[in-house]
Amino acid sequence: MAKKEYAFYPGCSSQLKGSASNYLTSVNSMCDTLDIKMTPIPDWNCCGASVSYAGAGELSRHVMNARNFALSAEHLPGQDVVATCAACWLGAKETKEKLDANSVLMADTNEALKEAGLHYKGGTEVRHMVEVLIEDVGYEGIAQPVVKPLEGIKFAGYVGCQTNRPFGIAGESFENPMYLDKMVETVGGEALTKYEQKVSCCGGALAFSEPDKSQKQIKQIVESAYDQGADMIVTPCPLCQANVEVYQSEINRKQGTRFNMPVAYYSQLLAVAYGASAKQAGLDGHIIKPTKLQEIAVKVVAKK
Amino acid sequence: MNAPNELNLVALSRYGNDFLREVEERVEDGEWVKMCMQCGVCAGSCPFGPHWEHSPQKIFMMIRAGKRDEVLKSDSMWMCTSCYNCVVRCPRKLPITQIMHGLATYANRLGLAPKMQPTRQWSLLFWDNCTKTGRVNELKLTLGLYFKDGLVSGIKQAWAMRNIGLGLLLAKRLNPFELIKGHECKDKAGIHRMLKKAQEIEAKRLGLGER
Amino acid sequence: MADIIATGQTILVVGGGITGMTAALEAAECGKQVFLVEKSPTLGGRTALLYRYFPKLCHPTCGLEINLRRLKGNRNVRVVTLAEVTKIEGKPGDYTATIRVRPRYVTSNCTACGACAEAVEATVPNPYNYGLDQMKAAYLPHAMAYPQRYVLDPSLIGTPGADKAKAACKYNAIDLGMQEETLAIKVGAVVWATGWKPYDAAKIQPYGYGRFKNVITSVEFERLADPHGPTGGKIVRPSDGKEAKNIAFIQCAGSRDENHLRHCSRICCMASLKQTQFVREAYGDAGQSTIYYIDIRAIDRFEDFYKKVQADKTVKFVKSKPARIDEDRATGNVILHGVNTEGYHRYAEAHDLAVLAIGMEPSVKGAEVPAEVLEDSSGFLSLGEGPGNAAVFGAGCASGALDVNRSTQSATAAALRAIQIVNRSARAEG
Amino acid sequence: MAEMKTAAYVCGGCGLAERLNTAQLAKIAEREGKMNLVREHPFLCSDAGVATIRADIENEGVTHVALAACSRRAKTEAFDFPGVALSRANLREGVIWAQPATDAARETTQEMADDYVRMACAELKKMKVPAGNPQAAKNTRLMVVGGGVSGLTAAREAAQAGYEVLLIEKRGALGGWAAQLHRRVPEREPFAEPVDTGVAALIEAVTKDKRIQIMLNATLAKTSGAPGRFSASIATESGGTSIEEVGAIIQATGFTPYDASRLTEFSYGKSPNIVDQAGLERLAREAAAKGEAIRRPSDGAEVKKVVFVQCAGQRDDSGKHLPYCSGFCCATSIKQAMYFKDANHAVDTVVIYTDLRVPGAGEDFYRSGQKKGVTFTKGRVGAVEPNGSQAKVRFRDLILDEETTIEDADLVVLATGQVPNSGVNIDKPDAEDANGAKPISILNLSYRQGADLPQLKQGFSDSHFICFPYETRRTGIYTAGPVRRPMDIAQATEDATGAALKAIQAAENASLGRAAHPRSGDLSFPIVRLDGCTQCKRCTVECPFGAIDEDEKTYPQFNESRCRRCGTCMGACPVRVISFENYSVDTVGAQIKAVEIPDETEEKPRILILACENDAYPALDMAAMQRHTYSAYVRAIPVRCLGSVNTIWITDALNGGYDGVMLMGCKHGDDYQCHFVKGSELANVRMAKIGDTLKQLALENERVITHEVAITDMVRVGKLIDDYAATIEKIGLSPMKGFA
Repeated sequence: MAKKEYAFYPGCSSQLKGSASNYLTSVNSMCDTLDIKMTPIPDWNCCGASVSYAGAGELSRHVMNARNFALSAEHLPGQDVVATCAACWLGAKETKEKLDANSVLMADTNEALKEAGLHYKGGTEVRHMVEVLIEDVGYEGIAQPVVKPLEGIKFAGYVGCQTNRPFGIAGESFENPMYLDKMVETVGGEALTKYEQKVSCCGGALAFSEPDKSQKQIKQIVESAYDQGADMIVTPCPLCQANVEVYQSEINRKQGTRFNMPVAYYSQLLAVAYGASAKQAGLDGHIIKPTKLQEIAVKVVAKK
Repeated sequence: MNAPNELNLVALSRYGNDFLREVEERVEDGEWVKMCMQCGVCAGSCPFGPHWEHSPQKIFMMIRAGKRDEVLKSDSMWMCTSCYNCVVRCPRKLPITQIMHGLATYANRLGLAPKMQPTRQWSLLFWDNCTKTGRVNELKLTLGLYFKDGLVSGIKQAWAMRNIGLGLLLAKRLNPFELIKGHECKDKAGIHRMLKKAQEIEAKRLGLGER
Repeated sequence: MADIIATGQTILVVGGGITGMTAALEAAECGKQVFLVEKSPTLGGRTALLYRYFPKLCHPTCGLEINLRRLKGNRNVRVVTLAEVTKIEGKPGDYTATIRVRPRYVTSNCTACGACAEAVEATVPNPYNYGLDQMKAAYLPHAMAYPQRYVLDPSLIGTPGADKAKAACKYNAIDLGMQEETLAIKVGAVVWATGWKPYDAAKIQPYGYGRFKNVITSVEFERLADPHGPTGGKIVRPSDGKEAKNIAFIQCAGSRDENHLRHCSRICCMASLKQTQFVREAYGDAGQSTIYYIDIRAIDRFEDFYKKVQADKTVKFVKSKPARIDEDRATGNVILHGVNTEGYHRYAEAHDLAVLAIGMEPSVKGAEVPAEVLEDSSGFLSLGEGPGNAAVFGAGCASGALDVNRSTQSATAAALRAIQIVNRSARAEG
Repeated sequence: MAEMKTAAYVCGGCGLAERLNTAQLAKIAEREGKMNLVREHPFLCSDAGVATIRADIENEGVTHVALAACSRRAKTEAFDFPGVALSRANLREGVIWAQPATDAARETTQEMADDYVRMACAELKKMKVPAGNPQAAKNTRLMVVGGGVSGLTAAREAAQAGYEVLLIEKRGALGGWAAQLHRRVPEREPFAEPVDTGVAALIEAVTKDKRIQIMLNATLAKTSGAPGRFSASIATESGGTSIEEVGAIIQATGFTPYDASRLTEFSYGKSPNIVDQAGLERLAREAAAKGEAIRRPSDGAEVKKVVFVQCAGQRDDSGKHLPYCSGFCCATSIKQAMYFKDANHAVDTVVIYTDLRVPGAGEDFYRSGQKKGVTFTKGRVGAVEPNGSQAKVRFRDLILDEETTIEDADLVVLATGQVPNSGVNIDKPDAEDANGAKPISILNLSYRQGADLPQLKQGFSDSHFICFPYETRRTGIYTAGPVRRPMDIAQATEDATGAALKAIQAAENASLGRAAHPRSGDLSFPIVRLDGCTQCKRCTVECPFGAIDEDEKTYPQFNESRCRRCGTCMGACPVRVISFENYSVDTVGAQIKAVEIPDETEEKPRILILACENDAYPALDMAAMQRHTYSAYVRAIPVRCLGSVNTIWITDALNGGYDGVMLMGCKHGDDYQCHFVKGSELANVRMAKIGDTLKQLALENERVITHEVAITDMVRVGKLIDDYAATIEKIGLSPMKGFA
């Protein structure tokens, strides 16, 4: 099939050596197999994330995102901007919708962009990698290259907030989105569809400023995964991944729990299923090792 | 800027006790506040709900009732985790998340936001950090957060989190060299000019410039 | 009820619920010829599926009995069931309506003896209990069904069951070869009374209808309380048949909500107030009803009933639109999460059963209807006259969210509007 | 009419032939029932079966037909023989479906069937085919009382249908309250802006319509007669009266706003800046006329803040004010707030409400008000006090949960309610209305039972308010608009249009001598043998519909077209001189006597059931359809209404050796479910007195029992029967057996 090309917006955490660098690694491996070409937007900048508002105000946030749009339109004309980070996607998409709807805001934005020698005409499509997989590749396309079905692994699909609300994935429900479960099943894993904390909030950016409150959330998210008999949690969001994985030791320390629940990215599942090595799938990037994935990753089978 | 500042006095003299109009004109998506019908779905949907002093719908009512100080000095809207539960459930389609952010931003601009509110500090820190180079410097950001309340508590926090730090380090997800030179955009200067301009335009639009 | 020759002076009434029946009867009792067309196999519509009416707590079937008697005694009305109007052409006083009649597979020979139902094993979900139970594929819709004649479900045709049914009928009333037919009739005016349907509760995601067994709709609850219903009138939980004594009633389920229905469905507040009294009737002081509401719209004289229910110690009112419903896996209880906005009190309340006071969606919405039937943005026919100067008059819940009382008023008014047209054409024809 | 020829037809279908000895039934019809002609048929409702009957009617001159088949509620279309008297023995629902199909039960089941055949034959012989009301009068002109939106609409809509209308209005101008409005709430999409009231156009249309005669400054001095022949003497301003003949009447006399000065806590009258909604409309009209914004009444200053107080003197528990909600006021306040917002967005408008009641598309209007910046506060107003040239509004904010005050309202608008102009309360003629006024009669009916329509509690004119909203207790007189229920213009318009149809219908039916709802089409009517009458007045007092007047010698004077054919008069009459041609003391009495009473040695009790034909009898049918069985000792007779039950039936039954009598009627009281409103209640009162009769006969009280049975009671009704059968067994068989 024809190569699919996108303007890649990795975002700060998923860039090389970022806190989600292993996400990037797995995405690259996954895209190779699926014959998807991801070209990073040259000199892309931070989206401002969801927590920068106090300093940023409204316009500056839009300007930051518009700069990325302008750059992508200039260097990668006609390509959709694809983000792997939920916050980047949300921030960018919000800007896109606001600018498309509000000519005054658009004018102000361009007035500011001029200072950086840029102009944004509008109309850039902003999408999440998950949308690319579901809408452009399709579940059949996702299944096609599988060489190592993830048999015997039970996944709690933790969708979280920002790939799900307010925009969400087309055709999915806010309260009970199924796409992550479908992906898991597509690559041969067992999806724990009754996982209650599927769309709960992990505290997001407030994990840093309100650790105790956030860790309450995280505790429920992990506990419920254990209740369901999960081997690991899978998520599409780097912040969710970090929060839910990283703070387990904290929670254990403070509350005497014995959490040790791996948290993987959907892209890692696909990569491993497609025959990638543990390293290629970024499995070495975890504090809590996703051993069951690793076991499959080391299995040797003929690649399709 | 966390004592009531001149902007605040100007706002007061301009809007008197018509706080609703002030919010409508100066707060992001503030014109939506009047559309609330007090059903309470937002209040019940918020993951940090239990930690709010005033729930969103109550804040909207307080705005209509002209409780300016209580609202702007409140810690509540800083509790928003941007989970957007309230937004997708609101039967009147209010962009509640944005309004909460907007109120927080405005309170901060007027110097009314509680000084020690951790999310306020975190938010400012984040913005400074990511705009300095155009990209987030995660290590400086994290350390910055720990040391926000001074050296001693900083060391304490950093020590408390050392395992995590170490873990991330081993997982190659924390880059020590970021302390010296981290990620950055080539066109830093352009970004700074661009943002300066954006702040000016917004200040003008919101009449925050006037003295 | 002899056959009638339809002319420009005939009035076509579409929909055989209480609105359509009322419009047809009021016109007929003024001496007018009426053609009454009903989509389902029986007249009676949704009110026939209600246990009691507010505010008198009397029984809808009682009024239905009177209307059926009026109908049986009136030779001016011709009833056609299993029929839908697909086209209306012409001008006021001179319309031609095209009517598609689906086969019933049972002729007027049927004596309603029930032998066919006994012979047939196959079952289908019972729409007259909102699918809460199954019924035989050869069935009499309900005890008040009119015409009092059995029906074969289309799924039965071509199966051995169909032949069993035919064999069991001593009166040669079963005609398996019956085909769909199309009638074209001349009429002078049309009363469009196709009523409403409950909003699809599954779309109200936070409440988990379809995900949690013990979340049901108000129309389903009505069937639970009805002696003719699937539980013989016992108020029990779908999940485990346990007595449902502690019940949450959630108002504005789909209504007053821009994610669902913009309008207020009017009847739901009163319906829930009424249903709390079903709980009291069943469990006395051991029952507990909680109404979660935004505004209690017990309008005009209904305030009385609201006061009566407020005085009932077993009924609690919480000013809150619940944010979401969880299920307690161990007990099957539903847990409502939300905030009482009167003073900001957070709650996580467990109930045996949650009843969604489901919104009212006009039936025409999404249905194939003639162009003459113009809807507003909510799918309701604008009150009173039809689009332009067409003599197609909306009535009852097809024209707005109305209760029974207002529906029959609107039906009576629509009947007069239709009579005005046919009288005019009568005068014209001299 | 040709002399009576009777025929009985025994059906063998639906298992009757299998479960019963139909030959024996035929023999009974012939030998005991004395039917001139008896036939058996395997499938009576088939075309062939019906054809046989029609043939006999045509060729054999059969005038009276007894069908021994299914319930009278089944196959009514098939068994439709115009001009022929018809009685039905309910052998299917009444016998074989209600009895177990066991050999043990065969005998008692057959006995049941035998009796029902005897009863059907006995009834048939007492029946006549009603000829229709001899007093039928043909006047189809309508009179509309009241010239507001409701009255104007009723008049216009009736005229549009081709009917003559007389419209009388007590004031000097048409339009009523609606004409006092600046704008009205929209009734069509988009439900967003106040719109023109349309009253001027309506008045013009009515004035231009040649079919409509208008009398202003006119009131009703006297109304007499009946549907089709009402006579109204109308007093005009000039002092003259004119007599007008009409066929039916629509009372659209509207409402009076609740007197806000009764709301002392809101200081109405203490400051011109505190007004009611009507007052605000006045201000709006004056301002509009001057082409300027509404100004502060006290000093003409600019209005900066307006507060709307909802439910002012409404939904009141204290008993001082209106207990009900008037329904229109929430939308009206939103509309009035828009008057200000549309003129100047800076004006602060606050609506203080407890429940905002804007059903249906009203929600869009509410939303539109919010978009325009109207502030809605859920709160309860405690007090309004003048505050210099402004006003203080003290209220509890229910959301913020605090007592608070608005100090600087330039205008306060009190949303007061509607008090119906329903005339005199005929049950309490001296009672004041909610405004403390002593009502004067509107219709001045020359009826035995009072000058105006009966009122429901809260003073609204009579109307059955669920299934049949227009049915009043005065045939041919219909109410429309706020006089019968609080309502807004949109609903009043619908209401009036419907009322116009009902009036037309009443006049048309009267002219054909037919009954009105609920026995619409019934041609029978009460016939009284005056020579036997003792002038006891029970019939004139008890008729729920005021159909019977009294002449100067206090003999009852029946007005057939006012009559609803319920038979309450027949039930009331101690000397049994009132009857209908097809439903009489005899038709039922004969059935009671026809039942064969086994002597005590057989130990087979007999229980008579008299069941309301609309609820209890269908409940029995449906019980049988569900195959709920009950005692085989009962014999059920449907009655038009329990009110028509004459105590003679009961004494006859007891004297005749019945062991018990069950009366099954509808719920009575406030939430009555009786289709004749008072029938079941009256029956209950009468039965309370039956004790004396029982004492005279030295019988136990249990011998007669009354139950409220609803149409849904198909499970309960069987149980009631079996419990009663058990009771009878306990107290033993009647000692009266064998004396009859």
